[in-house]
Formats: sequence, structure tokens, C-alpha cells
Amino acid sequence: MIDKKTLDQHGLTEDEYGLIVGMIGREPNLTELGIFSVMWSEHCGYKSSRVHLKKLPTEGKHVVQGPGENAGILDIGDGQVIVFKIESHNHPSFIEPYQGAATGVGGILRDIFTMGARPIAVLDSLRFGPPDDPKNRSVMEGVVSGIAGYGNSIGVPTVGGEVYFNPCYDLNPLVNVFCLGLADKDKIFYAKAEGAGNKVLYVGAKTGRDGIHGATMASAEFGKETEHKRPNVQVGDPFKEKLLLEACLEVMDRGRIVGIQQMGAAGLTCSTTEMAAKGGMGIVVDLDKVPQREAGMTPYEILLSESQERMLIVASPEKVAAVQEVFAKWDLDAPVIGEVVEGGRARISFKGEVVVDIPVDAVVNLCPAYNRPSRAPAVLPNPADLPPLPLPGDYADVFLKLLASPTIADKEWVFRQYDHMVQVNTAFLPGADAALLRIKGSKKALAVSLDGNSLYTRLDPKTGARIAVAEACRNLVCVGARPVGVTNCLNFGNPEKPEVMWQFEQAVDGMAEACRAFGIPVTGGNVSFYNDTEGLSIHPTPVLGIVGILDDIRKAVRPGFKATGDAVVLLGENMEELGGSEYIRIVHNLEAGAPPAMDLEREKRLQEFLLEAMGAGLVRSAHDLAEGGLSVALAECAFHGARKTGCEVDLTDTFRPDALLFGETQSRIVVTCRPANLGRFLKMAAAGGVPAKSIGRTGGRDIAVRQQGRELFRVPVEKAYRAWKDALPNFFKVRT
Amino acid sequence: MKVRILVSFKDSVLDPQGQTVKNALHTLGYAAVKDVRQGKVFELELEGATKKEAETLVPEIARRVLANPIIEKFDWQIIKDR
Amino acid sequence: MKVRILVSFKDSVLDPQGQTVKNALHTLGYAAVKDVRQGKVFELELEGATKKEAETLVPEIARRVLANPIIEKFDWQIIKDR
Amino acid sequence: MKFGVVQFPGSNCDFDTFHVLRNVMKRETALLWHKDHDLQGVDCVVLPGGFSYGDYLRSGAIARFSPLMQEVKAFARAGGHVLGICNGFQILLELGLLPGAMIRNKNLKFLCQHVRIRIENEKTDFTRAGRKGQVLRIPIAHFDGNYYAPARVLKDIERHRQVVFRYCDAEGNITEEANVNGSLGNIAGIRNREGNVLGLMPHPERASEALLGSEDGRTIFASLILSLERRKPARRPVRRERARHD
Ligand SMILES: Nc1ncnc2c1ncn2[C@@H]1O[C@H](COP(=O)(O)OP(=O)(O)O)[C@@H](O)[C@H]1O
Ligand SMILES: [Mg+2]
Repeated sequence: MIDKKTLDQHGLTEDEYGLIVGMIGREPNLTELGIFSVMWSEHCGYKSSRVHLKKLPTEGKHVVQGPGENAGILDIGDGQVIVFKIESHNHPSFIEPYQGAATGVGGILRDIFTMGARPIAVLDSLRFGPPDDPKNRSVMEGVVSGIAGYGNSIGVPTVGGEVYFNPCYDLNPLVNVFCLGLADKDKIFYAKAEGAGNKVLYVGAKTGRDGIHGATMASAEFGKETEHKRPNVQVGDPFKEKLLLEACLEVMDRGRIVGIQQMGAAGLTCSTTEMAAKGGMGIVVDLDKVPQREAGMTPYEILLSESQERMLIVASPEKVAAVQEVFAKWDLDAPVIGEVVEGGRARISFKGEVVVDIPVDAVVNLCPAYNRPSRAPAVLPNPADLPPLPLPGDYADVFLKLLASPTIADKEWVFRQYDHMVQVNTAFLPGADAALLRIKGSKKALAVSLDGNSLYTRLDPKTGARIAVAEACRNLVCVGARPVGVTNCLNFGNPEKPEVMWQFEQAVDGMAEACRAFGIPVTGGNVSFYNDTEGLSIHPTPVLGIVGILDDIRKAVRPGFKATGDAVVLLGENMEELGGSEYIRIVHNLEAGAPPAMDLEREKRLQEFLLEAMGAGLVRSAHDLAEGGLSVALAECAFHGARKTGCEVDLTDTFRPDALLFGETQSRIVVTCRPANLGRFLKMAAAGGVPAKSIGRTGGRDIAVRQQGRELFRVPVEKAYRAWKDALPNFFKVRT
Repeated sequence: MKVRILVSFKDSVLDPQGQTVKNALHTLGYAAVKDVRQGKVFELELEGATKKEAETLVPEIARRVLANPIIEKFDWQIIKDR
Repeated sequence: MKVRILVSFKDSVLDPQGQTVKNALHTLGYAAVKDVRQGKVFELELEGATKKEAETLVPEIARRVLANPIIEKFDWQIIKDR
Repeated sequence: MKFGVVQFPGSNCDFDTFHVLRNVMKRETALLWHKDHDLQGVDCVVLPGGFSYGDYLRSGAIARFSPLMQEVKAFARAGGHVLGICNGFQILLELGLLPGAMIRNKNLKFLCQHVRIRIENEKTDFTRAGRKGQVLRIPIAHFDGNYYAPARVLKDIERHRQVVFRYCDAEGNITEEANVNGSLGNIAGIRNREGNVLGLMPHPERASEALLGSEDGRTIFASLILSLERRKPARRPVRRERARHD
């Protein structure tokens, strides 16, 4: 009955089918095959990535929960924990940008509140094709308003993120959404179905035919007609999710439930089998009791639907009424659809007949893992790849061009659409090196940063990944926070291509190395493969989400210049590195060379020193150097500062001026100090083994940079500011 | 000429707005209302277009700009001949 | 019975959405479009209501709930008799 | 005095407002559930921001029907103080306790940013802690904050000095550029004629702690405290504003 064609449609190989038959002791029926197909899909089963993800460090003294649950959990003291995770919603966001992005937010929020935490912040990492193409603009408009539409409505602030533009995302935008939640340590909940006889409750939106994945559809009964009825795109309902959020937190707060799981990818199938497997139990479900939006749905459709805003709850029989009472208060039904049983099997019935009877362990835990062949690309980029580059004639011109490059330009056009202040915790609004959130009732604050430069990772995946970790940490340190935990979203092409697999391996290695070096555990993440359209893979794009803690929020440091006359100090060492820079991409039209080097030990010393100096009260402002190098960093310090104070800087390095101004050498930070503190600051740096040089003064209305006394450029802050500020909005001006 | 274009979610697509309006109407005691679907309506004033031209122009505009064919459907009619 | 209720801004109220759609259409070269007004459409499934009952019920619902009389007007019709 | 913050399904500034009134302004504050009929003896009802009922029909359109709002209406007509912030303002408009309506922001985008508003009338129970012409820096966060009223109504509002706040620039000038959402007359907040009901789009609760960048929002809460603690409100009957609905 199950033929090769059906297997293909379900994305299963014959070998995998053989495994399934072996595990259940007979041929599966179509519904059962559907279940295996989604649970053993790359997305849910991590078939190609699992062997590599094992290399990531996951232990640490604050780790309460590492990878394997909906989100990672870290202890932050005072009886509180933080819960955080990042997820991708790339393909749905390309098909329907608004709804794709909106439901991406909805999904990650559920991951967080499922664990008993109140979501307190969202960050989004976005990658689009260049905005001069109207198609890319329309994707971007849709994605941004989708994130806004969902996040704003539900009342979780979107406090930060990043946006990069590159033609490799023309047909494959990336939408990665991170969410951070806060919970009491004694009120954490897990996706576990325990206790035979406990009831299984279904809460939230009704199940419709939406989101049943095209690749997993099969057989004659799914003809054109039904295909038409089954849009792959789900419409999000943030209002319903808000009710779910409040109701779930309330039942959890009152201790009325045993376990809880959101229905995300693979919907009811995933949530029921996973909960049973984690509790070491079996589960029976009666599909007739599942609230349905459409008439005539088959068991296959009900089980595989990815309708949004649904949760599964396990509660003891005595508490069912009390649970239902809370949901009723929030205008939600919570019907009992099944029961936890002994025996480790999922037995699902429909119209009185058992339609699924399979061991949950096989579905959830025994998905095969592959060590797919990997191969380094024939030509590896190296520094010698860079052709001799002519020096630009006018550095001011290049400076302004870089500031207006969409990747570097101000992103207010984006974050102005996000409610970034609701919940009244946002101490640093979007635009600073890291988002900073106070914790009410304590002096502590949480800092979060997302980072990932895919140009670097394309040129050298390992170095690129190490830089991504280092830079996200550096961002946190710049506001005064100590990094404590990592989540990551690995966006790659087709893993069946050996070159892509090689990129993946390298990136994971680099990430693992860097996380070890900084002593920060990875508590979770997400892998998004198959980001290929028309045979072309995106640049490998690992996105790091790192959370940090600041013990005293009054000590937080901002990026902007504080006052006129402060000493501008450059921490770290300038080097002649142009490979992978935004400068050579924009000005010389090249994506080539080797990315900047990353010496993890040096980076660590830098970050330790800065935290120490901040602790001693010596730092007035701090800003990390990234895309666009030193010149752009100085400009940003001026833009964010009080009254747009400028600066006069003189550098002693003797190499190419363009590399000095625009090169992206790592492990550098621009700091300002009061002149009176400068001596102490520099001495402390020397003691910490960190190169530090006083390079100038804040003040004036210009940003001026000299090299050994020769002026490279002098640009009024206001002019630079307009170039940076207006670039993105100009693309979106309504043309009449 | 004036044309009216109605854009609404395809039947199988969740319509949270319509659902919420329905619930509100129930709360207010309008029990007779069994279902509500909410959509958008656009009224376009066309100048110098013949009926025949409108018949190609309007569906094109609806498909390209007004409706999102992935989740929405549309319907249109001429409401003023000239 | 199925009824359709169209809610749109009164003529005196500026309709920023309609304006934006018009501009977008002009940018795309649809010069024939002289004006665009955007509104909302509600389709209500009524059970057990006669035509006569609908004639009081529907305008009441529209006035009380669906439209804001300060800025909006409405219009309705029966689109399916039963 | 005692504040009450109403919770509707979809409210999302309820806890923020509660936090500020209780922990920053240090006044007794109750959360009021929309399905209840009990105002718990509060002296001032605050309708918080958010997306009540998802704002699906129109902002504030469905929340106005909730059981508690019938009590709030009666409370306001009896002279009780009601403050509507953002979505709360929209609800007050829909309810008819304040004149006018909200349409989409002129740029058709959600706007979250700090704005400046000028106190137009410092002789109200909501502004007496401020000065005439004082410029407050307070954030907005809304999609539908473009205030509209028919010409005749607008004239009425102006004549009775019901405009309490207007969007302005840093120097207090009422400019087109400062009018971020396109509101008629740069209107950011209005009161009813009797002066016991105020609605405003900016979020004073987001500007009540130095840590969050501005404390200007406290002026409004402090004014209420000043007004209500000085004299228990005279419960004078209030004429119905622009009666409509029900
Ligand atoms: N890149 C990654 N790094 C670390 N852990 C990961 C990564 N990708 C996935 N994980 C972890 O693997 C587990 C399986 O994820 P799961 O929740 O089943 O899938 P999904 O992310 O689709 O919800 C999760 O705990 C997740 O945090
Ligand atoms: Mg998951």
C-alpha cells in the first residue's frame, strides 16, 4: 500500500521506511506514515545536524535546562530564571511575508510561555535582498509589519535585532526571532506527560487544514481539489495567543497542571508523542474531541495540521475542572481529548476506530541521524584572493556611502514599527549595542544581542562563526553586561550538498570553540536547512543570540559620546584587514578575501578588561567596532551621543588608509573617559594585556580623522547623520 | 466608471477578525448570527475606461495589488457605469 | 441567510488607506484610477431569521457594532436568501 | 486615593500602569476585571493601553460593550474620574464619553517613539501639576492615533478648551512635522466638557521612571493625585457627550 512514490512525497527514504516497519512491527498506514514523515523530517528530527550539534558546550553552573526542551533555562539568582530561544520562519516568510513573520513570533512566544515564563522581550534577525529591488522591499515591509502586528498586539516588546542585506537572500529571506522570558525558578513547566490516568486537554484555536506541509502530502485522496483547500500559510491570531498566554501562566501559577506543550511544527502529532515520550508514558487521543474549524477533516489532516495558537495540557483528573475554569475566564475552551496511559504507545482513534497505534519512542527519539558527506569547496578564499585595490580618492565620500549602505544605515524605519517599550522594562531602546531590560524589583538587568555576519561565514565559516559569538558577547560587554548563555539559529542551504555540510560543520566547530573560550553554554537553538532557491544556497548564516546579566543597572554604559572634551580611546589593535568588509563590498563590489582574524584569547582579555574598567567607573561610553570599521563606529558614537558631539581623532598606524578607516579588524572597542581618568584607564589596560591608545578628543561639530597628522576626512556630524538616518526611509518613500 | 472590489480570506483560511466580531455579537445577544467573515472593500473611480477594458484592468489590479492570492480571494463588479 | 454589510468612511473623512492604494496604483502605471476608497465588508450568516427580521436586525448590528457613525457609513444587502 | 486599572482581553499595558501607580506613585491600585460589575470603590478608573479584543473590528470598538464599562459609564456620568491611555482613549471615544474618533496613522504604520506634547490646558484635574505650555516628552505606541472629529464638533471642543495636549516640537511649537500621526489640530489628548474624563494617545506610564528615559508622564498621575486627594470629588451629574450607541 505504501509505494515509493508515497515515500517520496513524504520525504522518507526506503531505508527509513524499513526502520519504521521494524519499529512498529508491521506496515504503517498512511496516517502513521504521515506522523513519521513530519517527526523524522529535517525540521523536527535534526537528522543532518544532530551529530554535529553534540559538539556544542551545554554545561554551566547556571544552566537549569540545556537543549532538548522548548527553550533553554538559566538561573539568574534571587529565585528567578530566564528562558530563551531563537527560531527561524524563513520559508513561510517568503511565501507570505506578513503572516509568515507574524506566526514566527507567535511560535517562539509559545515556546517561552509553555515553560512557565512570561515573555519579556523579542529580538529579530532579518536578512533580505537589497532594498533597491521593489520585490525585496515588499518582502521586507511585510515581514516587519508582520512582526510588529503580532508582537505589538500581544504586548511583548521587540527590543532589538539586526537587519542585513545581500543579494543571496533575494529569493530566500531569513526571519529569525528570538524570545526571552522570565520565570520563578519553582514554577517551571516541562512538556512531560506523566501519571497514568491524567487527562490530556486541548486549548486554543480550532484545528484547520492549514500548514499541512506540501512535501508530506500523499496518495490519491489528496488531489488538486484538497490541495487548493490546504494553504501552506497560516494566519496568526495574536489576540487569541494573548488570551492563551495569560490563561496558561495563570493555570501554571496556580499549580493546576502536570505538563504542557505548544503545538508548533507537526502540531498535534508532535505535541502528543513528545509529551508521552518525555514522560516515559503512552497516550490515547480521540480525534473526534479535537475542536475543528472545517468539516470533513481526515485523521491525517487533523494530526498534521499546523494551525497556530494551540496548546496541549496534561492535568490530573481532579484538577480538570479547575483548569477549565481558568481558561473559561479567558474565553477559551479546554476540552479533554485524551489520557496518559502506561505502555509507551500513542493510540489515536477517530470515529470509534483506532487509526494510529505506534510506539512514541520510535517517533520521537529514534529518528536516524546522518553524518552526511562534507567537502570543502575546491577553492578556499584566502587573503591573497583580494586583487590589488585602488585607494579611494575621497575618503569622506566613501564614509558617507558606507553610512548609507542599508546594512549599516539606521534601522529606525524598522524598529519604530515595533512597540519596544511595552512592559516598561526597556532601559536601552533599539540602537544601542545591546538591548537592556531592567528586572522589576531588583537592581539587575538583562542584556541581549543577536549577531551573525554571513559574509564572513561564506568566506570562512569557522572564523565567521567564532566572530559571531565574539561580537555578540562584545556587544553585551559594551553595555556593561556579562554574557551568560547562548542560543543560535543556523540558517544553511541544502545539507545534501557536501559543500553546505562542510560549511555547517565548520560553523558549528567555530561556534563551539568560541563558546568554550568564553565559558558560555549553549542552551538551545534551531537549525534551518534547505535555504536554497533555484539551486542557489544562501550564504551560510549562523545567528547567535546571547544573553548577559548586569548586576547593577545604574552602571550600564551607552554607546554615545557623553560630553565634549572626553578622551577617545581605541581598545584593541588596528590591522590591515579588508577581506569580507562592507567597504570592499560596496565600493569595490567584491565579496572576497578572508574575513578578519579572530583570536579568542585576545577577545576574552579585551572583554574582561572592559568590564573591570566599567566596574571601576572609568568608562563614559563604549561602542564596539563592526561593519564599516573605525570610521563608522566613531560616527555612531557621535549620533547616539548628547547633542551630536563630534570628535577629532589622529591615528598613528602606517598602513593603507582605507583599511584603517573601514577595515573590520575584530576585538576593537571605542571607549571614552574623562581626561582625569585616562591615565588610570590606560594603566589598567596595560596590566590586563589589552592594547589601548588614546586617539583623540570628543567635541566640535565634525567627525575628523587624521593619520599621522594628515587629515583623511572631516565631515559634519549632521551631514553624516542624515546620510545614515535617511538611507532606509528613502527606499520606502511613497512615490506619488 | 466606478467599480467595487471585495477582497476576503479564502474559506479555508482562519479569519480571526470575523471570529472575534462573531463572539462579540453573541455576547450582545445576537444569537442568530452563525458566522462572520470580515474582508476589505475597495471602490475605484476609473476614468476613460470602457466596460471591456475594465474587465481586464480590474482583475489585474485586484490580483496584483489589492488581494494576496495566497490567502485571499476577490470578487468585483461595476457599480456605476459612467 | 447570508447578508453582506459594507462599511466605509463618510465622504468627508480622509481615507489614508485609499489614498495610499491610489498612489501605489499610479506608481504601477494604472493612470486610469482616479480615486480609491477603502472600506470593510462583513458577511454574516444568519440562522432562523426571516427577511423581515433581517431588515431590522442587520441595520441595528451595523449601527451599533460594525460601523462608527462618527466617521463611517454602511450599506447592506441579502446575498443568499436561505 | 485609590486607582483602578481595567483589564480587558487584549489589554497589554494593564500591568505597566498598575506598576507605575502602585510602585512609583505609591497609591493603592486595584485591577478591575472587564467581566465584573464592581469598581471596588476606586476614585479614578484608568483604561490602559493595548489591543482590547485584538483591535479587530476597530480600536476599542468591542471593549466598550463589556459589563464593567457600563459601570464605568455610570461612574463617569456621576462625576468620577476616568483616564484613558492609548487604547483606553480609543475605548472612551467609542463609548461616547469623549467626542471624535480615531483613524489609522497618516503613514499607515504602527509608530513607537518618544514624542513631545504641550500642555494646552493646565487647569484640569489631569494637568494641574504642570504649567501652561509645558512640553512633556512621552512615548507613543499606536496604529490608530490619527484623531478625527467633524468640523462642528472640533469647533466645540476648542471652544470649551477640551484640548488638553497637542503634539509639538522640542520648543513647544505646534508644527505639521511634530504631528506624527496626522491628528486634526495636532490633538494628542482631550477631556470631556465637565473635565472628569481624559483620553490621550501617549503613554504616561512609560515615562514615569528616570531609568526608562523620561519622568514627564508623572505630571499626569501627580495631577490626578493632587486633584483627588485635595478634595473628594464632588459627584456632580454630567451631561452625556455626543450621545451615540445604545
Ligand atoms: N543550533 C542548535 N544549537 C543548539 N541546540 C539546538 C540547535 N538547534 C536545535 N537545538 C535544540 O534541539 C532541540 C530540538 O528542537 P525542537 O524543539 O524539537 O525543534 P524546534 O526547534 O523545531 O522546535 C531544542 O532543544 C533545540 O534548542
Ligand atoms: Mg520546539
